[in-house]
Amino acid sequence: MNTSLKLIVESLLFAGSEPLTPRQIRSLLPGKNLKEIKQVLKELKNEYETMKRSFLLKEVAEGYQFRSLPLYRPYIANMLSLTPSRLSRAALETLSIIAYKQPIIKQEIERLRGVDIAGILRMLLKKGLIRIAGRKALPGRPIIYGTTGKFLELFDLKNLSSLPTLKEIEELGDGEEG
Amino acid sequence: MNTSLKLIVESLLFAGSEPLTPRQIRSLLPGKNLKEIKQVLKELKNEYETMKRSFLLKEVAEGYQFRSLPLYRPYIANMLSLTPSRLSRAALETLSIIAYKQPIIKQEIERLRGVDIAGILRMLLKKGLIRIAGRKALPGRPIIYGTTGKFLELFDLKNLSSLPTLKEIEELGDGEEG
Amino acid sequence: MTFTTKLEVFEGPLDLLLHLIKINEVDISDIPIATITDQYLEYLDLMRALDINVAGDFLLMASTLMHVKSKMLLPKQKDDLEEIEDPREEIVRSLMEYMQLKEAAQELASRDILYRDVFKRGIEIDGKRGEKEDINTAEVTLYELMSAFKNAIKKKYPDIVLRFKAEAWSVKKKMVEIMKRFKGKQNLYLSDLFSKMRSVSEMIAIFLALLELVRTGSIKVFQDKQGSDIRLEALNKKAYEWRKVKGQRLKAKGERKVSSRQYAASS
Repeated sequence: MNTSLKLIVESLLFAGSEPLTPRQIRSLLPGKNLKEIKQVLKELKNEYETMKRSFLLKEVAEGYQFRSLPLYRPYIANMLSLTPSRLSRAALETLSIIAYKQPIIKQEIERLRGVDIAGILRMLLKKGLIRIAGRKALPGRPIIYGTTGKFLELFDLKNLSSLPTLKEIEELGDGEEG
Repeated sequence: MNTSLKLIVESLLFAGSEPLTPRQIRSLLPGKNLKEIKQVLKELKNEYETMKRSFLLKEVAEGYQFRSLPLYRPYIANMLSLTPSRLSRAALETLSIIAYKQPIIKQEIERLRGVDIAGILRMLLKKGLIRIAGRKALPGRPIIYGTTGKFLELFDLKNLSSLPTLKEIEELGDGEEG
Repeated sequence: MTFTTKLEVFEGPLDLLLHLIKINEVDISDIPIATITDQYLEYLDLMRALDINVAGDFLLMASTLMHVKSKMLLPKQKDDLEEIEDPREEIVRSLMEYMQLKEAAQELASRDILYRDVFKRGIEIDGKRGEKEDINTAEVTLYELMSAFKNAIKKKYPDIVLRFKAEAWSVKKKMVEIMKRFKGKQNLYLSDLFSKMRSVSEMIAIFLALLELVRTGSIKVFQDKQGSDIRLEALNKKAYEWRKVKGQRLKAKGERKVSSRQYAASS
């Protein structure tokens, strides 16, 4: 009986991200009283101490939370720092304009997006998603941008001609089916 | 020695929430080889099975991930106040056609289902469950669709070949409805 | 109103066919096509009577069923009896395939689905997660790139309507087109109308146009011999020579029912 309560509480701690207080847990389990819950939390805490895993059930901020042991911090920190970089919506929009309209000059992208994009261009260049593809025979010889092989790789494209056309985008319909 | 590698790997799996492939783990642990990592992953998986906790280490989407047992669903769902976005029957049918017949073009899916599916494809693309996997060498170069890693993750599949085999249909009326 | 609760909603024509086969308790490899076709058409009528929109896919299957039914009535040649393919074969094959995939779908639905049955570790925040608006490059999809482009264009040119046309083919235009093809002749054959490679939606539009023309008495359909091509005869060509079909909503419901019946009766 208590075993099952213990595992229920454990599952909540497992799936939640914030520390859970006994009160919060009780509110999720009608019919259980605070004493029982505090009891199984203590049991759980002891069990994990005995098991000697890479994490423990810790009492923090009035509640309980699974936390990894400090010993493993460097590995975890390394993993978190390597989590893939992110693109902002603005960057993705700029990238899509370059993909669809290349070869294209900065002024033309800015005309389409209506904002200054120097910073975004620099970031996309740095990430290796776009490249300088030459200069246009116009006054001032503006730089022409295009996408890179890494761009194709990121979007799992064989080549640029496999990029779906606007018409195909439309033909996908407008379904908001559940 | 291996105990410590095992616990390092465990700490990574426990601290992250996405499935980690043996390759990803190796890239975080210089000096370790793939075989060792696969070995400790198997050991960990077995250990958690034996320990009978509220969660297990599962093989999904080509990697490993800690997941709660279905038994605890009501409590966790309640805590996260999740209203699971359910896939409609039409969406699920379309998705399974893509899963089993991929790479597949829209016309073929429509032939199999007997109905127009444009809106559904868009929704599945939006949810990241299917992807545009290229174009077919046919007139008009139609777009090919396939499933994603997220599809595998969502449906608790190790990889595409672990999809249950299609049953031979011989007789109708054996209660396949429901 | 109690009626509507009894009316099952079917995902498509194959779903409906399967249901009919099931309630009739017939063998899928030996479908009594006449019975099933009649019930199928009755069901479509019922849907219309209840104001349920009958999608083109259902009508296309209706025409296939009627075609198979007419073929079944054709006397078989004795000498090459072995070689004659059962006209039902194609329907049976698609039904079997459909059943198989339907079952696969059910099996998928019964798995331990993430966020429904099982859960992963809660994500610890500590500012490690980027803004919600940002997209993880590991997960960015081609679809998102496409959508981004569409958004960008839309922002700049809100007037460019990137419309999602539900109906690529206008039934009215097809009616005019069909009538135009009668120019200089009295008869046309059904196979002429479908001779070119066409999309399913266009074929449906042509088919609906045909039904509408029969209904309005502009053409009549004949079948000279069982199993032969359907012959179309223009009765009211003039009307289409000077009048661009205008306004005149295509009325469904009862009237449409009559037209499909006429077609059935004459085939």
